[in-house]
Parts: sequence; structure tokens; C-alpha cells
Amino acid sequence: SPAGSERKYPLLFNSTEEEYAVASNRRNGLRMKALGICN
Amino acid sequence: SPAGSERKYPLLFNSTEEEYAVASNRRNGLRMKALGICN
Amino acid sequence: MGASVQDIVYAFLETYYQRMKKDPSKVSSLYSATAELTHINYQIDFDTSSDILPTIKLTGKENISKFFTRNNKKVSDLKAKIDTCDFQTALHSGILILTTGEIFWSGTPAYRFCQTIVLQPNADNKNAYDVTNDVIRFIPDNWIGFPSTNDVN
Amino acid sequence: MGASVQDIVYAFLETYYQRMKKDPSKVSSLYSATAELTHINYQIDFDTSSDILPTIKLTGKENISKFFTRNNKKVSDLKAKIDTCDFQTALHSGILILTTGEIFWSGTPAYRFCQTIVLQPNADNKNAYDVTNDVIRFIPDNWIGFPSTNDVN
Repeated sequence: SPAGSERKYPLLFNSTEEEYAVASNRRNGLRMKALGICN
Repeated sequence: SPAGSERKYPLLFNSTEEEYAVASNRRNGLRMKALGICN
Repeated sequence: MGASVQDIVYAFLETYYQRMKKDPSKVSSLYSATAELTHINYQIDFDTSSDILPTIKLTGKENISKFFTRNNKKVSDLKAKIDTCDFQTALHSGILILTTGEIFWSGTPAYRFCQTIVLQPNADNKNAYDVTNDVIRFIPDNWIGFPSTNDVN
Repeated sequence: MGASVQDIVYAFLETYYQRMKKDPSKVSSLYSATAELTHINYQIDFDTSSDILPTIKLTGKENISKFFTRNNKKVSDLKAKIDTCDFQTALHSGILILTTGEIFWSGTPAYRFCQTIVLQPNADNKNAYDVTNDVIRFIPDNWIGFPSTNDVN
């Protein structure tokens, strides 16, 4: 049988979709900086 | 005290630096494709 | 009819994150007397220009209690996205959980992490579980060797 | 004078990877009779266009033995780079290990992973340890929401 993750992931705890999107964008900003994409 | 990782990591097992570099380049190729960088 | 392991794991995660938000000083009651916790070192300010956070290792419920109480403001602001959750049966009817995902706080980027938690049935109440081990590790993007777009174009 | 936990963990990792390379059919002797293993599903061909691999869960030394023997060619070709290694004391003098890193095979990309292994002292030889739990989970790059350079430029 396949391992784990039978529930519908991803799951958010203590956060709205919007709050996650903001934090995720910040992480992408760090990635873009590392990649030399400075827009 | 800081957690774990007191040994000098990264550690290679069953691999040379060169073999790792080849596999790492392949992963970077997938990343570049996902990013739309096709050189 | 007992709950499935999957249901126990999900209920635990819900309790774990809810308690952090609502009452950080009571998070430690989820842990066993001799539990070990490797968690965010909140005494170091968040470095929002880094994609990882430093961790600290604590032993015993009392130290864990002090840790969550002292850092209660940051603890209650923790938000999590769990991407994957694997579990196995551990020794003595325990449950081993391995999650991956992202955690973040107001004003911080999302930090990618993996975390292992071991639950053991409570000696007094077989329907309850105590955390005996809890380790988090942050995962950097590891751009080493990746060409910047400046090199590529 | 006992070895430090750190030394035990390092010696274990060395044995674990060495045995995969040299004698896959004997990897299972590192596991306890009732061990659980979540590992690479070798029956599915490597998808070298994906950054993650599917896993499968096995219970018991006999099933684990069959698994490593059946997949011995791929197992003996496994190469690993371990980036981080955290450990804690677990129940009954056990050791919980959480590693992160990359694994790869001839011709594949490097797959990023996290892995939890629990060691317990062997009942007959207190200086030896058996694996009771071993779970691997692969970590994708998660580019969702990340602008491609086409969008940015």
C-alpha cells in the first residue's frame, strides 16, 4: 500500500489561504534574489 | 546547546564528489525547466 | 471501535497547533516527563533574509514548559501548512509521525521544514497520547551550483 | 567508556549505506523482527523528469528482507549525500535520527529527502542496535506560485 498522506493535504493550521500566500510570496522573493531575478 | 549536526556535514556515502555533481546538475536542469530557463 | 492511526495523528496535529495558538503555556502538557524537543530557537530574532531558522534541543517537560511560556508571543503567532504526513507504528503501541510543510509567522517568509513526532499511549489513560520526541529541521533551497539567470542569459 | 550518541549514529549510517552497496540481501539484518520501513517503491521505474519518488510501507523483517533482495540491483547503486543529522534519546535507550539530504542512482537526478530512523538496543547484545522504524519522504522544489523568468522579464 502507498505510504501515508491519505488525508487531503496540504492542511492549514492557524492560517488562512491569504496569510499563507503572503508568506509564500516572501519565500519566493528570497528565491528570486538568490537566482539574480530582481524585479 | 545547538541541535544536532556537530559532525562535518555534508557527508557522501557510496559516491564521489564528481558523481554527486552530475546528479545535482540533473536536478538543477529540472529546476531550470520549471522556471522556464531553457539554455 | 478504536480510532484509526490516521485519525489519531490528525487529531493530535489539530490539538498541537490549536494549543500553540490559544494557550502556549499549556503546550507542554502534551509532552511526557522525559520528552525531548528540538524546536525553533526563538531567542534569536527571525532572520527574514534566510530561508532556514536555527533550532535548540530541550530535555524534560519542565524545560519544555519554560520554553513555550517564555516564547508565548511568537508561539501563539505560529501558522503551519502541512504538505505530507507519514506515520508508522512504533515500539509499545507508539506512533511515529513524519510531516513536511511550511511554517511562518506574521511578517516572515514561509520556512520549509520536516518534523518527526513520536507519540506514546499515556500510562494513566490509554486513550490519550504523550509526545516523547519532537524534532524539527528546516530545509533550505540549496541554490549552490545553480546558475543565476545572469549567468544563463 | 561508551561511544557517544553522535558516534553511534555516524557508525550506523556508515553501516546502513555500506551494506546497501555491498550486500543488499543483508540490509534487513539491521532491522528488528517487527520493524516498519517506508522506502523507495523500486517497482515503479525512476521518473527522471520528476523531483520526487513514490514510497511504499513494509512491516516486519521478512517483508523487509524480500524487498531489499528483490530490488538488489537498484539498492546497491544508491548513493547519498547527508546534509544534516539531528538525533534525540528515544524510549528505552533508543535513538531517534532525523536526516536530510539527497539520494541518487546512476543516471538519475539528485532527489532531496528527509528520513527518520529509530534505533533500539538489541536484546541479546546491548552494544548493538536494531532499526525499529525507518521512514523516508521526498521533498519537491514546490515552484507553485513562483513566477517563471518569462513572466518576470
